[in-house]
Amino acid sequence: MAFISSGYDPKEPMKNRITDIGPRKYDEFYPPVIAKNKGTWLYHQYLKPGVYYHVAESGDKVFTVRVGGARLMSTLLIQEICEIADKHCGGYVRWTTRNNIEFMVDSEKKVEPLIKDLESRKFKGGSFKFPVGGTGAGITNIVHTQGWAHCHTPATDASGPVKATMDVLFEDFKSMRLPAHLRVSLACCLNMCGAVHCSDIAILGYHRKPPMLDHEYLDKMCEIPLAIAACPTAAIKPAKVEVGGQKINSVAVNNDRCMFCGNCYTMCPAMPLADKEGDGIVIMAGGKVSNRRSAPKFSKVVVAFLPNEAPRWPQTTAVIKKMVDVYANDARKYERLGEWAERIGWERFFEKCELPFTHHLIDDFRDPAYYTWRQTTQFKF
Amino acid sequence: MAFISSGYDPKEPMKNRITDIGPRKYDEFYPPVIAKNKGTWLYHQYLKPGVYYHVAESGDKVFTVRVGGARLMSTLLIQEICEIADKHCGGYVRWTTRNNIEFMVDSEKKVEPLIKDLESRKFKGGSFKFPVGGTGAGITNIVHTQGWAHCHTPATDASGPVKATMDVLFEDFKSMRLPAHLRVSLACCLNMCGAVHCSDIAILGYHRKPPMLDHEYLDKMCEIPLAIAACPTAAIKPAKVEVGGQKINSVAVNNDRCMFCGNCYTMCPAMPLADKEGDGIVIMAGGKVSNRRSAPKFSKVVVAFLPNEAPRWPQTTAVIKKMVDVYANDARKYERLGEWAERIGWERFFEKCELPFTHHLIDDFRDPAYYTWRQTTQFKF
Amino acid sequence: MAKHKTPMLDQLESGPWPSFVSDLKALADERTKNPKKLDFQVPVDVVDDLLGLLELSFKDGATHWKHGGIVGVFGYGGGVIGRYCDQPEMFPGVAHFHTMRVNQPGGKFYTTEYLRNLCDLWDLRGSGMTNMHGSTGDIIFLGTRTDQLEEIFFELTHKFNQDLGGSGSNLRTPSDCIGAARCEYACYDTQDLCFTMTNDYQDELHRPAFPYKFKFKFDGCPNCCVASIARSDMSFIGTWRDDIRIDQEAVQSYIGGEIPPNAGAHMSRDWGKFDIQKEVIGLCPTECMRMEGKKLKIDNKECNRCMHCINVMPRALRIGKDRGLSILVGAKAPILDGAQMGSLLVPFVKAEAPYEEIKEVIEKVWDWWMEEGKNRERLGELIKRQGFQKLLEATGIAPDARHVKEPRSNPYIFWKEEEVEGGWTRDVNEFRKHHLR
Amino acid sequence: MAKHKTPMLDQLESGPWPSFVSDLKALADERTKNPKKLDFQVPVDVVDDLLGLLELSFKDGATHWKHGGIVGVFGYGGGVIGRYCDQPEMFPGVAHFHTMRVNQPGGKFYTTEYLRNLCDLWDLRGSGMTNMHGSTGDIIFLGTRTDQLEEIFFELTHKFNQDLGGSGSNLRTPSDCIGAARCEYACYDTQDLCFTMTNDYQDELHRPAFPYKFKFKFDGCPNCCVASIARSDMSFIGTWRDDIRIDQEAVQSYIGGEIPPNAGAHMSRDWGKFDIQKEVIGLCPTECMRMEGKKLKIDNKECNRCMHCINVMPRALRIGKDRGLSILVGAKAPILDGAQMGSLLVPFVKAEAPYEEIKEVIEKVWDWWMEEGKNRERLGELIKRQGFQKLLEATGIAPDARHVKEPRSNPYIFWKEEEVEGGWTRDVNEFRKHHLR
Ligand code: SRM
Ligand code: SRM
Ligand code: SRM
Ligand code: SRM
Ligand code: SF4
Ligand code: SF4
Ligand code: SF4
Ligand code: SF4
Ligand code: SF4
Ligand code: SF4
Ligand code: SF4
Ligand code: SF4
Repeated sequence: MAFISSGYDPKEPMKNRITDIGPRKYDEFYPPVIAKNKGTWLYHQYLKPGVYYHVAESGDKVFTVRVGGARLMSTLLIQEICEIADKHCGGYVRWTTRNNIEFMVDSEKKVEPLIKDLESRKFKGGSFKFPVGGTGAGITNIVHTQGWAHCHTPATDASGPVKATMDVLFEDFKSMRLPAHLRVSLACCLNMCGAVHCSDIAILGYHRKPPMLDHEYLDKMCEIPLAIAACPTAAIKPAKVEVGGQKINSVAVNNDRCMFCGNCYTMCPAMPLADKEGDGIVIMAGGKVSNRRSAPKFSKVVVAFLPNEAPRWPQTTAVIKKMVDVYANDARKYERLGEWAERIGWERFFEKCELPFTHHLIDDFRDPAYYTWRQTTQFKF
Repeated sequence: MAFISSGYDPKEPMKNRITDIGPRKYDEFYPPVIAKNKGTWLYHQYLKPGVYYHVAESGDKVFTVRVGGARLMSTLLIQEICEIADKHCGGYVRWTTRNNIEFMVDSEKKVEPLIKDLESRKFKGGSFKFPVGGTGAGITNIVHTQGWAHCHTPATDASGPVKATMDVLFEDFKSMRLPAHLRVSLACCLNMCGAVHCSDIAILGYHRKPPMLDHEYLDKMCEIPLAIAACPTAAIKPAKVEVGGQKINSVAVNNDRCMFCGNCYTMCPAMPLADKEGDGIVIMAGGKVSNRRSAPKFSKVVVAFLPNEAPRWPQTTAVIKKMVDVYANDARKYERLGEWAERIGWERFFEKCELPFTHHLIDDFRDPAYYTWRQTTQFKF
Repeated sequence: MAKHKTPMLDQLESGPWPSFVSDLKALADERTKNPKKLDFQVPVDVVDDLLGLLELSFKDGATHWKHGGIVGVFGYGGGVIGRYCDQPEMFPGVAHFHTMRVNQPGGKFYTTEYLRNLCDLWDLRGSGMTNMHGSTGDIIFLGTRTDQLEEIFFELTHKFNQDLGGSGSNLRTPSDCIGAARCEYACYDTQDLCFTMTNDYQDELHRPAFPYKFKFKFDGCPNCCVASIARSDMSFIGTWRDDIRIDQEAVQSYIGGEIPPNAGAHMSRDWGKFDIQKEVIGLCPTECMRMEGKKLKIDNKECNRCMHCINVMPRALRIGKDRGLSILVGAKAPILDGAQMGSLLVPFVKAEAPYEEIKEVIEKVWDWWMEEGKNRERLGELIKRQGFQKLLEATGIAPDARHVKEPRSNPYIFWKEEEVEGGWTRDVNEFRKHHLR
Repeated sequence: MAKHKTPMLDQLESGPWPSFVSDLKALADERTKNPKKLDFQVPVDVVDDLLGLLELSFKDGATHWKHGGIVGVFGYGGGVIGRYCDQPEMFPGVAHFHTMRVNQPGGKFYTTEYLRNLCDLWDLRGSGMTNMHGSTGDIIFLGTRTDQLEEIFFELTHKFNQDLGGSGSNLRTPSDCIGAARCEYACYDTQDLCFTMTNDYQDELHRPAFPYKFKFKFDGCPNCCVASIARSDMSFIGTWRDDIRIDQEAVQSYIGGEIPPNAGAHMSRDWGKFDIQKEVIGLCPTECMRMEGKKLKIDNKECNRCMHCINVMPRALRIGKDRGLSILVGAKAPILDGAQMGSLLVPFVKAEAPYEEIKEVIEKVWDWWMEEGKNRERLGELIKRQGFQKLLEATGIAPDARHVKEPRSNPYIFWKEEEVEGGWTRDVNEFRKHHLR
């Protein structure tokens, strides 16, 4: 392997340097039908799950075929996408805000060939490369984060549980039978790099053991005051410890005050939390983002902990599948999962979804916890 | 004036002492129709405002005539009540939980004579002694506290504003035209000795000046650590001050952190807050206690401050009258004031009641404040 | 002639609402005239001076009462509030003006005989002014002097079989709605439970041993006529767990307009013809009602017993028969951290004498609060500080979805070491073998 | 042949959903075969080793990535996340595995030409693995070595006219919904506003000068397809302030069943005949709709623009014509004090280039946050800590009932001295003349 220079000269970093040019301008990439009709769209309609079209004032139509996919994606697959886009879509393609891919064509007759092409492509292992679906009152792609594939703080993997879950929910990706759309999200730690805090169903990686203290290296690897300041519960105090007969500066953690947020580890690599038995998954439900009918809502914790059962997380996917099916059967048309739970009451939600209610689910974090308790005699037996 | 002994011997306090006997037993005081039919009532009905009857399984009926009154009451007036109760009600009478008086009779023909008698009695100054009313979808007596008549911490009077307000609301005491019942309450300081924190309309005395420090006496009159601990915002610190050339122990108050709650004064008489210009009234609205339809609600601050305009508090009564009238015209049947405000949106409440919205009304007290801000794009222009 | 000029107060004599000023003046006159020739044990002009002092407050826009001193009756830690005026020379009649809290009877029913006795006692030994009643529920004797306290107490207990109520860091005087005595909605006997708890806990009521005040209130049903859910550390609110009883004929009478809705509570205005769909079924918060032909059906499993339909049609709908109460805890006024409503602790418990099951909950709550509560910390504040879970642990009550309006939206769960497989003790060097630095 | 055995990962190759494992394996193979004969600038077995490392994580139930070190390109404080593996000897290919964030184009539209260029660059100089896209919106180049960072940046800027996105205490890469480009609900041009703000604030994006990260997201309407309200310090959400446009004929077509409701979004199930009363009018949260004969009427003054009716009948109802956006502030993930949704700061502002009015708000918010915000304090946390009023003062925005869902229920108002008649300085001795001790 020989180093190939781009032209950059490390000795003169400023030479010919181009900075602050921002992204490419959006309209360089618009397909012609979009460029022409932007801002004049009249309405849209679904042809089938994954396929919809928009009609513009000009009479023009754009047909969109949406396909799901793992967002952890190789250049190989991107090149295959390009090949398809060249073949069917005049060389244009887009991604959605939930990591689906949208192929657009400007006439209805181009739709079926496109779909046929997409659905025919499979990975060696047998899975679809480009399953069509994810629209309307169904389940679309799971937005997720890095997990064990790239991040240093996860309490679970991302791509693994997502694949396992989408396999289980695949029928709802391919159909629009639900009362409203249902968004599943995953974040591998509670930094929550995504919107799992307001998803219909959220899969959250969570630690349950306080940080280990790598005393020998702590003062070398970390700024002790920053680590202390990072703790939201003030569980960390400075401490002198003896290592190999020498008194050195380190920290002590009051384990009973620790809520396993990992913020100390973010600031200090000598305080790792990860643990095979301690780490696992929290299931949350009932959040939403849109302002449709009801205001946006946070997701609520409905299962306090499930173990990391790689590679397929069967307990996690079973709980999710159960919730989706109960919701599908019980909710009213247009009702989001959280709206449904609130209407029937959370006590019914747990009963219907056959989930145990444990003390962990009662909020005890700071003053606002009070507002989640039941301050009325209104409840259902 | 000669001391008349009850029989108590201060030298032998324990001699013949009777203690821990509790209150008189309820059933000693039941009118016969109550004693007989307790627990078997079938239903009730109003005859007119202030007058209703209950029917028991036995077929018995009890007719109740409710009258309003100042709860600051002389023995003279209580004796007059006894006289009426003897004349019409077989010597029984009761008070309600909102300081109204209820006269009960066991047959319908006793009702009109009773009412006539009650309504005929007036004070010298011209006001009714026993106005009949206060039931159903109307306005009943104002529950209130001590005010300048007995307490040491009030920021307004109690009996005065109550009289002024009830004069203004008198028609609604005498009628049942409202969408639902409407409870007005008053507390003279934010200790809120009453349920003004969840009343349809609440009148609250509030200070607006930080405590004065009577340094010379502070250490003598108070336990300084208790005074310091009493402050919810940690605005009080210990301090040495010079008085008459001598350094003495006292406290210092960080005025900018003070929210005028008066809790320091409760613990320490050398920290008085009261002030003619600083003190006045906060108007709150939209609270409720019952679990009917919606859960109990706290009242919300709708006017941050009105001055103490003794003796008739005209601005206060005008604001209240306006709210009552707007509510009466705009709300739906069975809708409590707070339910109405929430349905139309608080932005409309302020508009319709012609109340200015000022920065004071935005919550900034601790974490839960956040939950009162608007986390949605849903609002009305 | 009035002792003090009271031009501002005088303006409160006009207007229709009963004037406390007129009442005060009448009593002041009466004491001056003294027709019964009483040998008043407190200054004859006590009411005159109260009027004068109040007038001064109206002028000054401020109170003229000082902090109470510690006064009381022997062996009790409450029941009396000391009060002194800050202008004793101008108003000697009210220089000392303590109040006494007399524990009111259940439902606030009285015989005139009893009331007259109290009046006679109070005319002789106090100002003759009262609050009927205090916000907690007591009969308030307003204004007497220290030397009269024991005398009054002695007469109350010996002559009237009547005790004082609470104040200070005690159990406060419990109070109840009229309930079963006259109300068809009562799900248990509020007066009996209130009376029993008051008597069984006399020691707690009279002798301060708590971190702060503690209040019981007893409401017969979720209408909450004594506002227990808003202002008692422990609220006992009646409810039922079987079906609402329906009289279908009466339903038809409501529909037909023969019986006015809500017992006629809206009669002063024409709201149009009764519409069961709009006024009852459509307003049911759980949407569990419907008409099936001419029959009203309730899906009782889904009903949350909000009382609305029963309130609107009391002759057609009645509370169930399997009755009891819910216990909510922690309600309080805003000082210091903001007001609290009661939070549901016990969804349902039977309320039958001798109420052992209820007392067990009460005592467990107290034990915890007395163990953990800080000085001047109300139960609600302790629950907030330590968390609802701790309360459940302390009372041995199993967590239940009914305890929450909604589950937590933050995942900040404080796991306990024994709940986590393998515990918390780990060897960082072992870890580092698999995860190099 | 695969370099590492991956029995656990292999199980994720089955099932219908696209398998990232299969994709990774294909790329690993491709690199081994290297048909284009590239002189890979990072180890050829980088993807093999990624698979091996991931398999180990699946086995260990823990990550094998270490904290990122400080790596980046000259003059920028963001755009690159350092990453090292904690088992570099077992997996040398991923010993260094930094990511680069490439600022995605508006609406995430691409030409294949552009994408192919990126792929070529990344095959040569990186792992060939990407995230399409990162949660903030960037194109994520996943895994390269330090010596390649400047090279990649040079090629991006010189060849592709393409800059990096944000990371660190910067403005983060702004992102938008597809909006006007293809959506009839768009109330403003999200792509143009997003692009303009990204470019106007390049300095803030590349050079950390903030207390912490700061995110912009642009949603064309209250449906919030880029979830701005939940995850951006400043969300720009389209709205309108005139009337919803109604096509009464189309309303009839919906009622008649000629057009499927919600554009057919529920087509996989038989929900019965469309019922405008039940599905639209009855679900309108403000109850501001009604049928007058055959005409649908909207009391637009009472509409809160929730989008429901428009979503259900897009061919009959259209957003108003007087359009603009609402600005909400402070949304963030739960660390540290719990998650926040955006809180409404500007109810309505026009969104027309050059967007001066909007920039004024942005800059005032930044000035305040940079002045008052602590290290690692998000805007939302600062607002919580100092109060919403302070934000209003800092931005010069008048308090409005629209700022709150409800007014405060505690009366703890922090009055300012200048608001109180007579000020705060008082003479206690003067007071004591009227109020003796
Ligand atoms: C393509 C995309 C925008 C983009 O810039 O990429 C998009 C496109 C549309 N959205 Fe969306 N939404 C997109 C993400 C979202 C999100 C964001 C998210 O999920 O992270 C939301 C908020 C989700 C939430 O509330 O939790 C979102 C909430 C909506 C809603 C509100 C639905 C509701 O019941 O609350 C509508 C209205 C509707 O569905 O009728 C809507 C409607 C639409 C319409 C019908 C708009 C139009 O006329 O074109 C588009 C087709 C919808 C579909 O998927 O069937 N879009 N939409 C995004 C597709 C994501 C995907 O791949 O599945
Ligand atoms: C007499 C009294 C109980 C007592 O022990 O003294 C009482 C008596 C009745 N209440 Fe009450 N309530 C009494 C205080 C209350 C309170 C407490 C308060 O206001 O401080 C409340 C809670 C108020 C709140 O929610 O803010 C209260 C909320 C209700 C409700 C719920 C109404 C609602 O719309 O929310 C009902 C049901 C109804 O009105 O149909 C009710 C119903 C009733 C009924 C109809 C019950 C019955 O069948 O006898 C009684 C006649 C009501 C009337 O006043 O027209 N009662 N009622 C109290 C009279 C106070 C007064 O002098 O005006
Ligand atoms: C007399 C009475 C007001 C009245 O006009 O009726 C009263 C009067 C006082 N209350 Fe109260 N409270 C009275 C019922 C209440 C209630 C209502 C209730 O019990 O239902 C409350 C609200 C409910 C609650 O307990 O939260 C109440 C909440 C307070 C508070 C705030 C406590 C808190 O935790 O938020 C204080 C402040 C304190 O304890 O230092 C307080 C303190 C006081 C003090 C002792 C003043 C003080 O700071 O030391 C007052 C003595 C005044 C006096 O001269 O008698 N009072 N107080 C009420 C008792 C009469 C009775 O026994 O029937
Ligand atoms: C790459 C990405 C996840 C992904 O898989 O897509 C990501 C990855 C990281 N995020 Fe994030 N965040 C990413 C989008 C988000 C989002 C979503 C968004 O921007 O819409 C959020 C939630 C919204 C928000 O900002 O509140 C998010 C909230 C956080 C937080 C919590 C911040 C907070 O104030 O609550 C942290 C912790 C921190 O800053 O120390 C964090 C920290 C991190 C760090 C830097 C880990 C750390 O502790 O230092 C991660 C680096 C991982 C890596 O190896 O690249 N990340 N992070 C996303 C950025 C890609 C992109 O540029 O497109
Ligand atoms: S959620 Fe946590 S573990 Fe996952 S990518 Fe974000 S910071 Fe990393
Ligand atoms: S994990 Fe969180 S709570 Fe625990 S010590 Fe670290 S920073 Fe504190
Ligand atoms: S509200 Fe305040 S001023 Fe009024 S009686 Fe209670 S403690 Fe005294
Ligand atoms: S009035 Fe309240 S906030 Fe002000 S100093 Fe006293 S205790 Fe503190
Ligand atoms: S609370 Fe219920 S039982 Fe008690 S009086 Fe009120 S309506 Fe009757
Ligand atoms: S009590 Fe309330 S919830 Fe139950 S049926 Fe009647 S209205 Fe509905
Ligand atoms: S947010 Fe509104 S404008 Fe943007 S894509 Fe979604 S529906 Fe269309
Ligand atoms: S946008 Fe929402 S609030 Fe407005 S009319 Fe339509 S459904 Fe009603």
